[in-house]
Amino acid sequence: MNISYTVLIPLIPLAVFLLLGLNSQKIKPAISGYIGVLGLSVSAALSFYTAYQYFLVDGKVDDVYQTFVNKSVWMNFTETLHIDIGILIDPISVMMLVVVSTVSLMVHIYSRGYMKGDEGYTRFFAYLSLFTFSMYGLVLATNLFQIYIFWELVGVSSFLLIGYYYTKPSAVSAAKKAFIVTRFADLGFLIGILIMGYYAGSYDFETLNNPEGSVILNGASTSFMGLSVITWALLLIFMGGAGKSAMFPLHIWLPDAMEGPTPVSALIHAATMVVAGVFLVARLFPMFYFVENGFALNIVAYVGAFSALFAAIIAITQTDIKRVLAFSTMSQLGYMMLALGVSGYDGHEGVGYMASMFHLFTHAMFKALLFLGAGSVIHAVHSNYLKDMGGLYKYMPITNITFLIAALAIAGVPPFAGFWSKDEILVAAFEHNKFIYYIGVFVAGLTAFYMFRIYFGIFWGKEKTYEHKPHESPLSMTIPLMVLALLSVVAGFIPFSEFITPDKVGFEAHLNYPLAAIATGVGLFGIFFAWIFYKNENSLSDTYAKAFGPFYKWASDKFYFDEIYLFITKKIIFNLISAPIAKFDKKYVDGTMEGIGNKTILISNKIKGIQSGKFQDYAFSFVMGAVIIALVFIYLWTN
Amino acid sequence: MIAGISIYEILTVTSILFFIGIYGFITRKNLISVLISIELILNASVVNFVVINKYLYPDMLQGVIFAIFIIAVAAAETALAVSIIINLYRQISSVEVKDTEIMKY
Amino acid sequence: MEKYIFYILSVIIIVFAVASVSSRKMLRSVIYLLFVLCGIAGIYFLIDYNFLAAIQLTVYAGGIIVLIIFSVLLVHHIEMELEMAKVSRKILTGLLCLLGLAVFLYTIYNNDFNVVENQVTTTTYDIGAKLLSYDAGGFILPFEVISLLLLASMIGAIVIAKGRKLNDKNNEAL
Amino acid sequence: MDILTLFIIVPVLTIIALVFSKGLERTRVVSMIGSIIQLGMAINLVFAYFKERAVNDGIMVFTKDVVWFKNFNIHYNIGVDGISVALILLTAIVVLAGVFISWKTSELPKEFFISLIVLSVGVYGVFISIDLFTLFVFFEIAVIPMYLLIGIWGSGPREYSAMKLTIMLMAASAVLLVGILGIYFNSNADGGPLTFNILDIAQVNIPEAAQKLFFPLVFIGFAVISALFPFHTWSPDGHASAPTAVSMLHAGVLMKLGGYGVFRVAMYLLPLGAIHWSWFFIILAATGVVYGAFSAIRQTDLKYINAYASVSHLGLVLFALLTLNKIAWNGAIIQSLSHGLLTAMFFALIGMIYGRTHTRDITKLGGMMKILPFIGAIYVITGLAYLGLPGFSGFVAEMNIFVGAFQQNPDTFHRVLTVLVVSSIVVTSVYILRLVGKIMMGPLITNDVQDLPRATWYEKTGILLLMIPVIGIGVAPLWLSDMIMKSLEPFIQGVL
Repeated sequence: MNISYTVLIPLIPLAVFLLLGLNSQKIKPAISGYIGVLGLSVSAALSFYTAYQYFLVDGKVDDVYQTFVNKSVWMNFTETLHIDIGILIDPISVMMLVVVSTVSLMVHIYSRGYMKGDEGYTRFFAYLSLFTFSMYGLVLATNLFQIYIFWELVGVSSFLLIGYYYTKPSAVSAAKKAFIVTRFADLGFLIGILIMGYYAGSYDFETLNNPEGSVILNGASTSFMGLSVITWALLLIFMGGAGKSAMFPLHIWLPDAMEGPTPVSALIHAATMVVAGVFLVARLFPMFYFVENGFALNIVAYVGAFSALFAAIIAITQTDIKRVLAFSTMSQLGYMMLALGVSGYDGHEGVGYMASMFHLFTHAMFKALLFLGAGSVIHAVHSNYLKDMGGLYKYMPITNITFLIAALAIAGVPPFAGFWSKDEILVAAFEHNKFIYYIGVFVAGLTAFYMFRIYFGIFWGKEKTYEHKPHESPLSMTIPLMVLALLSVVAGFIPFSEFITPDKVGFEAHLNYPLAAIATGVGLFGIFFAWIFYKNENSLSDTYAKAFGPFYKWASDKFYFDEIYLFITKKIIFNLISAPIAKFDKKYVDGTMEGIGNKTILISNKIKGIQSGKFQDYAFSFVMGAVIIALVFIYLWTN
Repeated sequence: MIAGISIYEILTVTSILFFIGIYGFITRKNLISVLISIELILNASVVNFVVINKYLYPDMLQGVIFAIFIIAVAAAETALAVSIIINLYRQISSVEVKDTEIMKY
Repeated sequence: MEKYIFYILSVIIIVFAVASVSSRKMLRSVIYLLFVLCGIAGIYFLIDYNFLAAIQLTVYAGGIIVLIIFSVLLVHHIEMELEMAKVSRKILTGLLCLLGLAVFLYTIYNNDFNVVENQVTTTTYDIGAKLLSYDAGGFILPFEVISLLLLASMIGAIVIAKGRKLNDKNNEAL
Repeated sequence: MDILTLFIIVPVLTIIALVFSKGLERTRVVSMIGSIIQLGMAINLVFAYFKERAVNDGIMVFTKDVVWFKNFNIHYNIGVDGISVALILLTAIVVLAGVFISWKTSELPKEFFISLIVLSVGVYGVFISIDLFTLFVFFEIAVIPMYLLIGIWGSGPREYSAMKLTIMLMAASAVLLVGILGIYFNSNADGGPLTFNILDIAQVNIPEAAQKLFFPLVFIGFAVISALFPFHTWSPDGHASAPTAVSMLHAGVLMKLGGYGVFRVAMYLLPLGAIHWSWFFIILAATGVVYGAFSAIRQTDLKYINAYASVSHLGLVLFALLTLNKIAWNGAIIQSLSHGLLTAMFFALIGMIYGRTHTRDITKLGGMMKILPFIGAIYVITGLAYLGLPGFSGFVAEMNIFVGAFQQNPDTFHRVLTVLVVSSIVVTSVYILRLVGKIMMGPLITNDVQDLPRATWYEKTGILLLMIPVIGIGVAPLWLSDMIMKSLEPFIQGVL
């Protein structure tokens, strides 16, 4: 299969970025919007074409999906160790191409309406293109270092986009927080890469992931503190992934990242960038699975499960709809991690892996839809808070319907997309780890509950008094909603297990009816409770909130993780490390240097007294000198 | 020649005079006193010239003539010193040594 | 007889020299100096250099002392007591001077002077002839140089003592 | 006239022309033309170097040897390898950018530009010298004008800063001179004549005891100018007081002499000493990296932040050199280039901001992006490049250093230090983002000033001049790292 044209997929957004970025003052906003959408349409078309070619035409040889690589050396370290930049085409990268293209295109179109009239319109599209370019580069990466390079680039695009309203202090601090927290996680990633480079001698995925390769077979040979170094490297790499994918305890940046414009939240913080962590684990799945019998993979599973539960609980208590969606994203990402964690490798064993990717795909569609829908609502009522909303179904029919579809999808109600992927995840968990399965089921119920809580809160409930009468959003915004709604309905019917499996051999997946029934039942149960509590304004929710007492308060304060981090950064790093160091520098290091200088001046001041300017002192010294010289000569002559 | 007095005794006296002059030069706090001390030192050396001429080389006159020269120079020097002192007194209304330390820096 | 006169003169010279450098009254200090100079003139008489003694008396006692007294009177109140150096400094200087003296005397007494017994009398004529002689060993050139030096110092003294024309600034200083 | 001596002749001719030119207008045009010729020569040198390298595989090419002082066997002996070529190019770029940035110098412009160009003569001289003594002479020529430049055209406590800087650098030079003489008097260990020629000395087996004795002297002598902890304190004060172009040249080029000297003299001539002492100095260097970064967090003066950031980044250069690994050394050289360009850019931007707002206190600045879009955007980009974003030169350098440090010395001591140093990238991002967030973003603080003069053509030219190579290295590092890697070959032999 000839893949050379795929180079264009990332390069077109890059060109658009350079064009818009360098001429942001000169290009008219209307034109820049068209340029952005047009550029991305081409990329998206190429992506779809690639997917079609790969999955359906000539990706397979002997029923195994082949990996196509096209790369060139970017920087040399030694003969064997070098960083390449290139393109790697395999099932998950093609799947990611489709996800990124679809969501990004929808968001581009949506943004033309949403950002209308904003003074930084061109800049916004430039940033979006930069992000899309970086994300393409990330998913197409051929080696760990390339992934790291684009990893940083998506991080910085995220920084720029969160801080898009740069005059707003909260946006700036959210942007900083997002960047620094993920940067901290990337530190682990980088060290992991360094370890991997040293012990495995390569950054290439093909070398690393080969189940018969030396890396995996000899992975346990060198150990450090009871674990093999490769496991350590994987755990550190997972730390990077956890940072990007907002896994507990590195999740704190994600809710704040909602300060960015809503289309950005939909694109970056729901559908694409945040799944990079999941993608990374999936990318290195053979290593995670084989090295030391999947120790690292177990960690992934538990971190994922805990994050899913943790975020779902917090999501229930939030009142800012974007934050609810943010925690929901975190919870769903935990779901994907969990699925990877409970996956096997061969044949049907790999259902967890497949389910994770499936959920990634469907989640991208319906979560993007939820965000865009929320954006549409916010656009209409100019507030993020539930208390300012209610009864909007009358005014915004399209938004209402599409939001409902997305909510049903995420709640796992058949036949919407979320049902299929979530069911597969639960199947995988049930087969491998019962404990995780129970968590998964519980989270599914919570998900349905909080999602319908905000759905009822926004569109039903008591109608608030609005300053401006809310109205349906313009067509440029509703078309993407409708497209994504359609995808949320039909995406579940894609036979994912045919395409994406760990060993790249397709298998037939069957619906496990009892498990599916349980999951659906739990989901419906959650919806039912939400209906009771929030369909009409009543005091039930407050009563129950009171019943939970302090626990409710903790959850609504996000279990105080922000405060803990704030304590660490402000108190410990700023006041306990930096301030003393700065002081130490001024006082002791500089003080010593100054001290040497001052002592010299002091001594010279002392000595200066000899040169007093009093001629009588000079005379005294003169006579003394003469006498001493005379004495010396007398001594010499008389001996 | 002084009957009964050897050159040693005369030289002793002039040495004492010389060091009294030096003592004065170093300890006095007033420029005129310093000038006086200088006169003592000069006189001590003049006497030495003369005495050595007389005792060791009586046939020559170099010592005497140098004594005359020294006296002449001393006179000139004193005249100059006094004029400097007077001028200084005009400038800073003092002839104390401690007030003339501005050459220190 | 001459021996005793010399001793007396020596005592006068040393005592008045000491008095001169330690007196706290300026004018007295000058007068003590006068006595010292006269004593020295006496020594010149004793060793038969009458002309030199005369010069000593006229130039020193007559000229220089008068000059110094004038300057004292110009810049001093007669009753003013002089400021004295610190005791420690005096002792230190005294010790240094004694040490120096010891060195001198040690050197002098260790030196074997080749004394020529004589009774040569030097007349003013001899001195004058020598001074103005331009033969070998004559002092005509130094004599002229000294004359010039005297002239120069005279002019210098006048210029310095005259000072700048007094203006307001200098009035303040005065 | 050979191609290298021109790098001395042209600046000297520029100086002569400056002496005879009158008025600000003519002065700066003359300096600009001189600097442009220098840049042209530097670019030409790169191409000439590649051409020459193809046919000549000596350690140094374009060599020339003239006896300068016979009694002590001092030669004017010049030549370049890939590393010097890269650094000469850097110097030419920064000097030209510096001339553009000081376009508006009003006070004694002629003398200012003369000093600036004298400084560049010294720097070029160091980079082309093969003779130790000549190298030292040029080193001193480069240091002295700093005193005048800071003392006369500086701001704030300039006399103090100039004095501090000069005295500390001079003290280091004194130590260095002792070390150089130590090498010189041991250069006949194999029976040859005493010589200052670096290439000849490298062939001599200097006794191990002498190497152990003189390595610290030479190392510290050079490292002080690279702001080795704890001898870095001249740098914040010096930078804070220096005028913009001087800060640029100083941080951008002069501080690179340290790393260059360490590897060209200390490591190359005293390899056993380097192996013996590396554990000690690597602690200092690693401390400097982390320490500088943490110090930068707390500063409020823009220039102080940058000065401490330089301590951190140049600590990285020394750290890399001390790991005694080829990849890391490659990284160290690239880091020198990258830091030179980025710091120069930062100082230029600070100068522009200061020139408009008359403050460098970050608590008094905010939201500048709104009123100074060009400067703001470049500032953000520079900041991101500084914290090692891929696509810019800093990333390439840092990755080389980290990978190299990890390849060599797989013992716990070095591993811990490496991880410590790697962690500085997080701290770096903290202070850079704090800075960017504070002064460029956020609400506009200087509310009374709604409109500041936009960037002028000469400012933009100066910035772009620096920006292009930063992106060039960042996007396509292969040619540069190959050129450096090949030149490193003979130098790394001794310490491996």
